[in-house]
Amino acid sequence: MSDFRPFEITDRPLDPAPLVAYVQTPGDGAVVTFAGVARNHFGGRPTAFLSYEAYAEMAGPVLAQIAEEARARWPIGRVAVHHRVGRLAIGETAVLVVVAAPHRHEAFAAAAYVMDRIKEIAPIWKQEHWADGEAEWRE
Amino acid sequence: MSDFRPFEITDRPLDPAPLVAYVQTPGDGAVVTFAGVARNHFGGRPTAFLSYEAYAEMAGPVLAQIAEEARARWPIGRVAVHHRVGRLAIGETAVLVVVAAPHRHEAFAAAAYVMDRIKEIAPIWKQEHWADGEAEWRE
Amino acid sequence: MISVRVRYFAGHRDIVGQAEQQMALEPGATVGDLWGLLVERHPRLAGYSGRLLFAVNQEFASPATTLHDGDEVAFIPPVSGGV
Amino acid sequence: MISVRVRYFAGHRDIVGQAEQQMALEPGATVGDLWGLLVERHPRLAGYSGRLLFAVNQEFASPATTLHDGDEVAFIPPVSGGV
Repeated sequence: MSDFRPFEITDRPLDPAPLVAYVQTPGDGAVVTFAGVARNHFGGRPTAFLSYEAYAEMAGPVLAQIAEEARARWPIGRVAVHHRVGRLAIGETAVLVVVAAPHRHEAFAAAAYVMDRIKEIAPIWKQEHWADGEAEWRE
Repeated sequence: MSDFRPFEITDRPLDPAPLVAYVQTPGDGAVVTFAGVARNHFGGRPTAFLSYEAYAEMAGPVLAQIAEEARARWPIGRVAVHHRVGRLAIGETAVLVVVAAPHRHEAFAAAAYVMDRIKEIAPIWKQEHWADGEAEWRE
Repeated sequence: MISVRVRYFAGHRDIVGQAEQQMALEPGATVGDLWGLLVERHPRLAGYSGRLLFAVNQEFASPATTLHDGDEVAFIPPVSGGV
Repeated sequence: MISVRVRYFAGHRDIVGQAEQQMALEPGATVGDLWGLLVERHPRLAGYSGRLLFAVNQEFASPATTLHDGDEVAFIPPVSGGV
Protein backbone atom coordinates (compact mmCIF):
# COMPACT_ATOMS: atom_id res chain seq x y z
CA MET A 1 0.00 0.00 0.00
CA SER A 2 3.04 2.29 0.05
CA ASP A 3 2.08 3.81 -3.30
CA PHE A 4 -1.65 3.91 -2.57
CA ARG A 5 -3.37 7.13 -3.52
CA PRO A 6 -7.02 7.69 -2.61
CA PHE A 7 -7.76 9.56 -5.85
CA GLU A 8 -6.22 8.07 -8.90
CA ILE A 9 -6.51 7.75 -12.67
CA THR A 10 -4.92 4.50 -13.78
CA ASP A 11 -4.70 2.22 -16.78
CA ARG A 12 -4.48 -0.86 -14.55
CA PRO A 13 -7.45 -3.06 -13.49
CA LEU A 14 -9.23 -1.72 -10.42
CA ASP A 15 -9.42 -3.61 -7.13
CA PRO A 16 -11.75 -2.37 -4.36
CA ALA A 17 -9.84 -4.02 -1.49
CA PRO A 18 -7.16 -1.36 -0.96
CA LEU A 19 -9.73 1.45 -1.21
CA VAL A 20 -11.92 -0.20 1.42
CA ALA A 21 -8.89 -0.78 3.67
CA TYR A 22 -7.91 2.88 3.29
CA VAL A 23 -11.30 4.45 4.02
CA GLN A 24 -12.31 2.34 7.01
CA THR A 25 -11.47 3.71 10.46
CA PRO A 26 -12.60 2.39 13.88
CA GLY A 27 -15.43 4.93 14.18
CA ASP A 28 -17.08 3.81 10.93
CA GLY A 29 -20.09 1.51 10.88
CA ALA A 30 -20.70 1.64 7.13
CA VAL A 31 -18.60 1.33 4.00
CA VAL A 32 -20.32 1.75 0.64
CA THR A 33 -18.52 0.71 -2.52
CA PHE A 34 -19.81 1.67 -5.94
CA ALA A 35 -18.35 -0.08 -8.97
CA GLY A 36 -19.22 1.21 -12.41
CA VAL A 37 -18.67 -1.62 -14.87
CA ALA A 38 -18.63 -1.83 -18.65
CA ARG A 39 -21.90 -3.33 -19.77
CA ASN A 40 -22.71 -5.09 -23.00
CA HIS A 41 -25.22 -2.64 -24.42
CA PHE A 42 -26.36 0.95 -24.38
CA GLY A 43 -29.93 1.84 -25.27
CA GLY A 44 -30.39 -1.63 -26.68
CA ARG A 45 -27.39 -1.41 -29.05
CA PRO A 46 -24.71 -4.06 -28.40
CA THR A 47 -21.35 -2.80 -27.17
CA ALA A 48 -18.09 -4.60 -27.94
CA PHE A 49 -15.86 -2.71 -25.51
CA LEU A 50 -15.30 0.75 -24.01
CA SER A 51 -12.32 3.05 -23.91
CA TYR A 52 -11.75 5.88 -21.49
CA GLU A 53 -9.53 8.90 -21.69
CA ALA A 54 -8.83 11.45 -18.96
CA TYR A 55 -7.15 14.79 -18.50
CA ALA A 56 -5.22 12.94 -15.86
CA GLU A 57 -3.31 15.82 -14.26
CA MET A 58 -6.61 17.56 -13.58
CA ALA A 59 -8.94 14.60 -13.05
CA GLY A 60 -7.20 13.29 -9.92
CA PRO A 61 -7.51 16.65 -8.12
CA VAL A 62 -11.12 17.02 -9.32
CA LEU A 63 -11.98 13.65 -7.77
CA ALA A 64 -10.44 14.86 -4.49
CA GLN A 65 -12.43 18.10 -4.75
CA ILE A 66 -15.68 16.17 -5.26
CA ALA A 67 -14.89 14.10 -2.16
CA GLU A 68 -14.44 17.34 -0.19
CA GLU A 69 -17.83 18.54 -1.42
CA ALA A 70 -19.38 15.32 -0.10
CA ARG A 71 -17.59 15.66 3.24
CA ALA A 72 -18.95 19.19 3.58
CA ARG A 73 -22.51 17.92 3.04
CA TRP A 74 -22.63 14.76 5.15
CA PRO A 75 -20.94 13.53 8.33
CA ILE A 76 -18.80 10.97 6.58
CA GLY A 77 -15.26 9.72 6.99
CA ARG A 78 -12.78 8.96 4.27
CA VAL A 79 -13.48 8.74 0.56
CA ALA A 80 -11.46 7.07 -2.19
CA VAL A 81 -12.06 7.12 -5.95
CA HIS A 82 -10.14 5.30 -8.64
CA HIS A 83 -10.99 5.70 -12.32
CA ARG A 84 -9.57 3.57 -15.04
CA VAL A 85 -8.53 4.71 -18.52
CA GLY A 86 -7.71 2.82 -21.69
CA ARG A 87 -9.58 -0.10 -23.19
CA LEU A 88 -12.07 -2.00 -21.01
CA ALA A 89 -13.70 -5.30 -21.83
CA ILE A 90 -17.35 -5.90 -20.91
CA GLY A 91 -17.53 -6.61 -17.19
CA GLU A 92 -14.38 -4.68 -16.28
CA THR A 93 -14.64 -1.93 -13.69
CA ALA A 94 -14.30 1.65 -14.94
CA VAL A 95 -14.68 3.46 -11.63
CA LEU A 96 -14.68 2.67 -7.92
CA VAL A 97 -16.15 5.08 -5.36
CA VAL A 98 -15.73 4.02 -1.73
CA VAL A 99 -17.12 6.00 1.21
CA ALA A 100 -16.88 5.22 4.93
CA ALA A 101 -19.13 6.82 7.52
CA PRO A 102 -20.36 6.25 11.06
CA HIS A 103 -23.87 5.55 9.70
CA ARG A 104 -25.13 3.96 6.52
CA HIS A 105 -27.55 6.56 5.18
CA GLU A 106 -24.83 9.16 4.91
CA ALA A 107 -22.46 6.66 3.30
CA PHE A 108 -25.06 5.77 0.64
CA ALA A 109 -25.98 9.40 -0.01
CA ALA A 110 -22.37 10.54 -0.29
CA ALA A 111 -21.35 7.69 -2.60
CA ALA A 112 -24.28 8.43 -4.93
CA TYR A 113 -23.43 12.13 -4.84
CA VAL A 114 -19.76 11.55 -5.66
CA MET A 115 -20.76 9.42 -8.63
CA ASP A 116 -23.25 12.05 -9.86
CA ARG A 117 -20.59 14.76 -9.65
CA ILE A 118 -18.01 12.64 -11.45
CA LYS A 119 -20.42 12.42 -14.35
CA GLU A 120 -20.92 16.19 -14.25
CA ILE A 121 -17.43 17.62 -13.94
CA ALA A 122 -14.59 15.08 -13.86
CA PRO A 123 -12.56 15.50 -17.07
CA ILE A 124 -12.93 11.89 -18.18
CA TRP A 125 -14.45 10.69 -21.43
CA LYS A 126 -15.91 7.42 -22.53
CA GLN A 127 -15.86 6.09 -26.07
CA GLU A 128 -18.41 3.44 -26.86
CA HIS A 129 -17.17 0.86 -29.35
CA TRP A 130 -20.28 -0.76 -30.79
CA ALA A 131 -20.42 -4.39 -31.75
CA ASP A 132 -20.96 -3.32 -35.40
CA GLY A 133 -17.51 -1.66 -35.45
CA GLU A 134 -18.54 1.99 -35.06
CA ALA A 135 -17.22 4.09 -32.20
CA GLU A 136 -18.44 7.31 -30.65
CA TRP A 137 -17.68 9.54 -27.70
CA ARG A 138 -20.47 9.76 -25.15
CA GLU A 139 -21.30 13.43 -24.80
CA MET B 1 -17.09 -21.02 -5.48
CA SER B 2 -18.77 -24.43 -5.61
CA ASP B 3 -20.28 -23.94 -2.17
CA PHE B 4 -21.18 -20.28 -2.71
CA ARG B 5 -24.65 -19.30 -1.55
CA PRO B 6 -26.01 -15.82 -2.26
CA PHE B 7 -27.83 -15.62 1.09
CA GLU B 8 -25.92 -16.94 4.01
CA ILE B 9 -25.48 -16.72 7.76
CA THR B 10 -21.92 -17.63 8.68
CA ASP B 11 -19.49 -17.49 11.56
CA ARG B 12 -16.55 -16.97 9.21
CA PRO B 13 -15.06 -13.58 8.22
CA LEU B 14 -16.89 -11.99 5.29
CA ASP B 15 -15.25 -11.28 1.95
CA PRO B 16 -17.09 -9.17 -0.66
CA ALA B 17 -15.21 -10.56 -3.68
CA PRO B 18 -17.28 -13.73 -4.24
CA LEU B 19 -20.55 -11.80 -3.74
CA VAL B 20 -19.52 -9.22 -6.34
CA ALA B 21 -18.42 -11.97 -8.73
CA TYR B 22 -21.78 -13.70 -8.27
CA VAL B 23 -24.06 -10.69 -8.78
CA GLN B 24 -22.36 -9.15 -11.79
CA THR B 25 -23.68 -10.13 -15.22
CA PRO B 26 -22.81 -8.62 -18.63
CA GLY B 27 -25.88 -6.36 -18.69
CA ASP B 28 -24.98 -4.64 -15.42
CA GLY B 29 -23.35 -1.22 -15.31
CA ALA B 30 -23.42 -0.81 -11.54
CA VAL B 31 -22.52 -2.91 -8.53
CA VAL B 32 -23.13 -1.44 -5.07
CA THR B 33 -21.59 -3.12 -2.04
CA PHE B 34 -22.63 -2.19 1.47
CA ALA B 35 -20.47 -3.37 4.35
CA GLY B 36 -21.75 -2.92 7.88
CA VAL B 37 -18.74 -2.97 10.19
CA ALA B 38 -18.36 -3.10 13.95
CA ARG B 39 -17.51 0.36 15.17
CA ASN B 40 -15.80 1.39 18.37
CA HIS B 41 -18.65 3.28 20.00
CA PHE B 42 -22.40 3.65 20.14
CA GLY B 43 -23.98 6.90 21.21
CA GLY B 44 -20.63 8.04 22.54
CA ARG B 45 -20.10 4.96 24.76
CA PRO B 46 -16.99 2.92 23.88
CA THR B 47 -17.57 -0.58 22.54
CA ALA B 48 -15.10 -3.43 23.09
CA PHE B 49 -16.61 -5.90 20.64
CA LEU B 50 -19.93 -7.11 19.23
CA SER B 51 -21.56 -10.49 19.07
CA TYR B 52 -24.34 -11.55 16.73
CA GLU B 53 -26.81 -14.36 16.94
CA ALA B 54 -29.28 -15.47 14.27
CA TYR B 55 -32.22 -17.79 13.85
CA ALA B 56 -30.13 -19.21 11.07
CA GLU B 57 -32.63 -21.61 9.49
CA MET B 58 -35.05 -18.71 9.05
CA ALA B 59 -32.65 -15.79 8.52
CA GLY B 60 -31.17 -17.09 5.27
CA PRO B 61 -34.61 -17.43 3.61
CA VAL B 62 -35.65 -14.02 5.00
CA LEU B 63 -32.60 -12.43 3.36
CA ALA B 64 -33.63 -14.06 0.06
CA GLN B 65 -37.20 -12.80 0.54
CA ILE B 66 -35.96 -9.24 1.14
CA ALA B 67 -33.93 -9.45 -2.07
CA GLU B 68 -37.08 -10.49 -3.94
CA GLU B 69 -38.91 -7.48 -2.49
CA ALA B 70 -36.15 -5.24 -3.87
CA ARG B 71 -36.27 -6.93 -7.26
CA ALA B 72 -40.02 -6.34 -7.41
CA ARG B 73 -39.49 -2.61 -6.75
CA TRP B 74 -36.54 -1.73 -8.97
CA PRO B 75 -35.14 -3.01 -12.28
CA ILE B 76 -32.11 -4.64 -10.74
CA GLY B 77 -30.17 -7.81 -11.35
CA ARG B 78 -28.79 -10.19 -8.79
CA VAL B 79 -28.52 -9.59 -5.05
CA ALA B 80 -26.35 -11.35 -2.47
CA VAL B 81 -26.34 -10.91 1.31
CA HIS B 82 -24.03 -12.52 3.84
CA HIS B 83 -24.42 -11.91 7.55
CA ARG B 84 -21.91 -12.96 10.12
CA VAL B 85 -22.66 -14.34 13.58
CA GLY B 86 -20.49 -14.87 16.65
CA ARG B 87 -17.96 -12.48 18.12
CA LEU B 88 -16.73 -9.57 15.99
CA ALA B 89 -13.79 -7.32 16.77
CA ILE B 90 -14.01 -3.60 15.99
CA GLY B 91 -13.52 -3.11 12.26
CA GLU B 92 -14.80 -6.55 11.29
CA THR B 93 -17.66 -6.79 8.81
CA ALA B 94 -21.03 -7.93 10.19
CA VAL B 95 -23.03 -7.80 6.97
CA LEU B 96 -22.45 -7.50 3.23
CA VAL B 97 -25.22 -6.46 0.85
CA VAL B 98 -24.27 -6.51 -2.83
CA VAL B 99 -26.64 -5.44 -5.64
CA ALA B 100 -26.01 -5.36 -9.38
CA ALA B 101 -28.15 -3.39 -11.81
CA PRO B 102 -28.02 -1.95 -15.30
CA HIS B 103 -28.01 1.59 -13.79
CA ARG B 104 -26.56 3.01 -10.63
CA HIS B 105 -29.54 4.80 -9.07
CA GLU B 106 -31.50 1.57 -8.83
CA ALA B 107 -28.48 -0.28 -7.44
CA PHE B 108 -28.04 2.34 -4.69
CA ALA B 109 -31.75 2.45 -3.85
CA ALA B 110 -32.09 -1.32 -3.71
CA ALA B 111 -28.98 -1.81 -1.56
CA ALA B 112 -30.21 0.81 0.94
CA TYR B 113 -33.65 -0.81 0.95
CA VAL B 114 -32.28 -4.29 1.56
CA MET B 115 -30.27 -3.00 4.49
CA ASP B 116 -33.29 -1.16 5.94
CA ARG B 117 -35.39 -4.31 5.70
CA ILE B 118 -32.69 -6.47 7.29
CA LYS B 119 -32.84 -4.17 10.29
CA GLU B 120 -36.63 -4.47 10.35
CA ILE B 121 -37.32 -8.16 9.92
CA ALA B 122 -34.25 -10.40 9.61
CA PRO B 123 -34.10 -12.61 12.73
CA ILE B 124 -30.60 -11.53 13.72
CA TRP B 125 -29.60 -9.92 17.01
CA LYS B 126 -26.64 -7.85 18.03
CA GLN B 127 -25.17 -7.77 21.50
CA GLU B 128 -23.08 -4.76 22.33
CA HIS B 129 -20.19 -5.52 24.67
CA TRP B 130 -19.19 -2.20 26.17
CA ALA B 131 -15.62 -1.33 27.02
CA ASP B 132 -16.62 -1.17 30.71
CA GLY B 133 -17.52 -4.87 30.66
CA GLU B 134 -21.31 -4.64 30.46
CA ALA B 135 -23.23 -6.27 27.63
CA GLU B 136 -26.70 -5.67 26.24
CA TRP B 137 -28.84 -6.77 23.35
CA ARG B 138 -29.74 -4.00 20.93
CA GLU B 139 -33.51 -3.96 20.74
CA MET C 1 -52.91 -32.22 23.20
CA ILE C 2 -50.41 -31.10 20.58
CA SER C 3 -46.70 -30.68 21.05
CA VAL C 4 -44.73 -27.74 19.64
CA ARG C 5 -41.06 -26.79 19.75
CA VAL C 6 -40.47 -23.24 21.01
CA ARG C 7 -37.28 -21.32 20.11
CA TYR C 8 -35.93 -18.42 22.16
CA PHE C 9 -33.34 -15.88 21.05
CA ALA C 10 -31.30 -13.01 22.44
CA GLY C 11 -33.12 -11.24 25.29
CA HIS C 12 -35.87 -13.87 25.37
CA ARG C 13 -33.37 -16.65 25.87
CA ASP C 14 -31.71 -14.70 28.69
CA ILE C 15 -35.10 -14.41 30.44
CA VAL C 16 -36.34 -17.94 29.81
CA GLY C 17 -32.97 -19.49 30.53
CA GLN C 18 -33.00 -21.89 27.62
CA ALA C 19 -32.70 -21.76 23.83
CA GLU C 20 -35.65 -24.01 23.11
CA GLN C 21 -38.23 -26.25 24.73
CA GLN C 22 -40.97 -28.68 23.83
CA MET C 23 -44.43 -27.57 25.02
CA ALA C 24 -47.82 -29.30 25.15
CA LEU C 25 -50.85 -27.21 24.15
CA GLU C 26 -54.60 -27.65 23.72
CA PRO C 27 -55.59 -28.37 20.12
CA GLY C 28 -56.58 -25.11 18.42
CA ALA C 29 -54.16 -23.03 20.47
CA THR C 30 -52.81 -20.00 18.64
CA VAL C 31 -49.41 -18.33 18.60
CA GLY C 32 -50.93 -15.57 20.74
CA ASP C 33 -52.24 -18.12 23.29
CA LEU C 34 -48.74 -19.58 23.60
CA TRP C 35 -47.19 -16.15 24.06
CA GLY C 36 -49.70 -15.41 26.81
CA LEU C 37 -48.75 -18.65 28.55
CA LEU C 38 -45.07 -17.78 28.36
CA VAL C 39 -45.62 -14.28 29.74
CA GLU C 40 -47.44 -15.84 32.72
CA ARG C 41 -44.51 -18.12 33.40
CA HIS C 42 -41.84 -15.46 32.71
CA PRO C 43 -43.31 -12.07 33.62
CA ARG C 44 -40.24 -10.22 32.30
CA LEU C 45 -41.29 -11.27 28.79
CA ALA C 46 -44.26 -8.89 29.12
CA GLY C 47 -42.01 -5.99 28.14
CA TYR C 48 -41.78 -7.52 24.67
CA SER C 49 -45.53 -7.76 24.08
CA GLY C 50 -46.49 -5.61 21.09
CA ARG C 51 -42.94 -5.33 19.82
CA LEU C 52 -42.01 -8.82 18.76
CA LEU C 53 -42.41 -10.84 15.58
CA PHE C 54 -43.73 -14.38 15.37
CA ALA C 55 -42.68 -17.29 13.18
CA VAL C 56 -44.13 -20.75 12.69
CA ASN C 57 -42.01 -23.31 10.88
CA GLN C 58 -39.53 -20.55 10.00
CA GLU C 59 -42.06 -18.33 8.28
CA PHE C 60 -43.54 -15.13 9.65
CA ALA C 61 -46.87 -15.69 11.38
CA SER C 62 -49.34 -13.67 13.43
CA PRO C 63 -50.73 -14.10 16.95
CA ALA C 64 -53.89 -15.49 15.32
CA THR C 65 -52.04 -18.36 13.60
CA THR C 66 -53.29 -21.73 14.83
CA LEU C 67 -50.62 -24.18 15.93
CA HIS C 68 -50.39 -27.81 14.92
CA ASP C 69 -48.65 -30.79 16.36
CA GLY C 70 -44.95 -30.73 15.52
CA ASP C 71 -44.80 -27.02 14.68
CA GLU C 72 -41.69 -25.00 15.44
CA VAL C 73 -42.65 -21.65 16.95
CA ALA C 74 -40.23 -18.75 17.33
CA PHE C 75 -40.77 -15.54 19.26
CA ILE C 76 -38.57 -12.94 17.68
CA PRO C 77 -37.52 -10.04 19.91
CA PRO C 78 -36.72 -6.74 18.16
CA VAL C 79 -34.07 -7.57 15.58
CA SER C 80 -30.79 -5.69 15.26
CA GLY C 81 -28.86 -7.18 12.38
CA GLY C 82 -26.47 -5.06 10.41
CA VAL C 83 -24.67 -2.45 12.47
CA MET D 1 2.27 38.33 -27.51
CA ILE D 2 1.78 35.55 -24.96
CA SER D 3 2.09 31.85 -25.56
CA VAL D 4 -0.29 29.26 -24.12
CA ARG D 5 -0.48 25.51 -24.35
CA VAL D 6 -3.88 24.24 -25.49
CA ARG D 7 -5.06 20.70 -24.67
CA TYR D 8 -7.72 18.82 -26.64
CA PHE D 9 -9.60 15.73 -25.53
CA ALA D 10 -12.06 13.20 -26.91
CA GLY D 11 -14.32 14.71 -29.59
CA HIS D 12 -12.31 17.95 -29.66
CA ARG D 13 -9.10 16.11 -30.38
CA ASP D 14 -10.79 14.19 -33.19
CA ILE D 15 -11.88 17.49 -34.79
CA VAL D 16 -8.64 19.41 -34.24
CA GLY D 17 -6.47 16.46 -35.19
CA GLN D 18 -3.98 16.91 -32.36
CA ALA D 19 -3.89 16.45 -28.58
CA GLU D 20 -2.23 19.79 -27.85
CA GLN D 21 -0.65 22.80 -29.44
CA GLN D 22 1.19 25.94 -28.50
CA MET D 23 -0.67 29.16 -29.50
CA ALA D 24 0.35 32.83 -29.55
CA LEU D 25 -2.29 35.32 -28.33
CA GLU D 26 -2.59 39.05 -27.78
CA PRO D 27 -1.92 40.05 -24.16
CA GLY D 28 -5.23 40.27 -22.29
CA ALA D 29 -6.88 37.55 -24.34
CA THR D 30 -9.47 35.54 -22.44
CA VAL D 31 -10.41 31.86 -22.49
CA GLY D 32 -13.52 32.85 -24.45
CA ASP D 33 -11.42 34.74 -27.03
CA LEU D 34 -9.28 31.66 -27.56
CA TRP D 35 -12.34 29.44 -27.95
CA GLY D 36 -13.71 31.84 -30.55
CA LEU D 37 -10.45 31.64 -32.46
CA LEU D 38 -10.53 27.85 -32.41
CA VAL D 39 -14.13 27.72 -33.62
CA GLU D 40 -13.13 29.91 -36.58
CA ARG D 41 -10.33 27.55 -37.48
CA HIS D 42 -12.34 24.37 -36.80
CA PRO D 43 -16.01 25.14 -37.51
CA ARG D 44 -17.10 21.70 -36.25
CA LEU D 45 -16.12 22.83 -32.75
CA ALA D 46 -19.07 25.25 -32.84
CA GLY D 47 -21.40 22.42 -31.84
CA TYR D 48 -19.68 22.38 -28.45
CA SER D 49 -20.20 26.08 -27.70
CA GLY D 50 -22.34 26.47 -24.59
CA ARG D 51 -21.85 22.90 -23.47
CA LEU D 52 -18.19 22.66 -22.59
CA LEU D 53 -16.15 23.38 -19.48
CA PHE D 54 -12.94 25.38 -19.35
CA ALA D 55 -9.78 24.89 -17.33
CA VAL D 56 -6.67 27.00 -16.91
CA ASN D 57 -3.66 25.39 -15.30
CA GLN D 58 -5.79 22.37 -14.42
CA GLU D 59 -8.40 24.32 -12.50
CA PHE D 60 -11.89 25.15 -13.68
CA ALA D 61 -12.10 28.60 -15.28
CA SER D 62 -14.69 30.66 -17.13
CA PRO D 63 -14.74 32.21 -20.60
CA ALA D 64 -13.93 35.54 -18.90
CA THR D 65 -10.69 34.27 -17.38
CA THR D 66 -7.71 36.23 -18.70
CA LEU D 67 -4.81 34.16 -19.99
CA HIS D 68 -1.17 34.67 -19.14
CA ASP D 69 2.04 33.62 -20.79
CA GLY D 70 2.78 29.97 -20.10
CA ASP D 71 -0.78 29.01 -19.11
CA GLU D 72 -2.15 25.58 -19.94
CA VAL D 73 -5.69 25.89 -21.29
CA ALA D 74 -8.04 22.93 -21.65
CA PHE D 75 -11.39 22.86 -23.43
CA ILE D 76 -13.41 20.11 -21.84
CA PRO D 77 -16.14 18.55 -23.98
CA PRO D 78 -19.11 17.03 -22.14
CA VAL D 79 -17.62 14.53 -19.72
CA SER D 80 -18.74 10.92 -19.47
CA GLY D 81 -16.76 9.24 -16.74
CA GLY D 82 -18.27 6.38 -14.79
CA VAL D 83 -20.50 4.15 -16.86
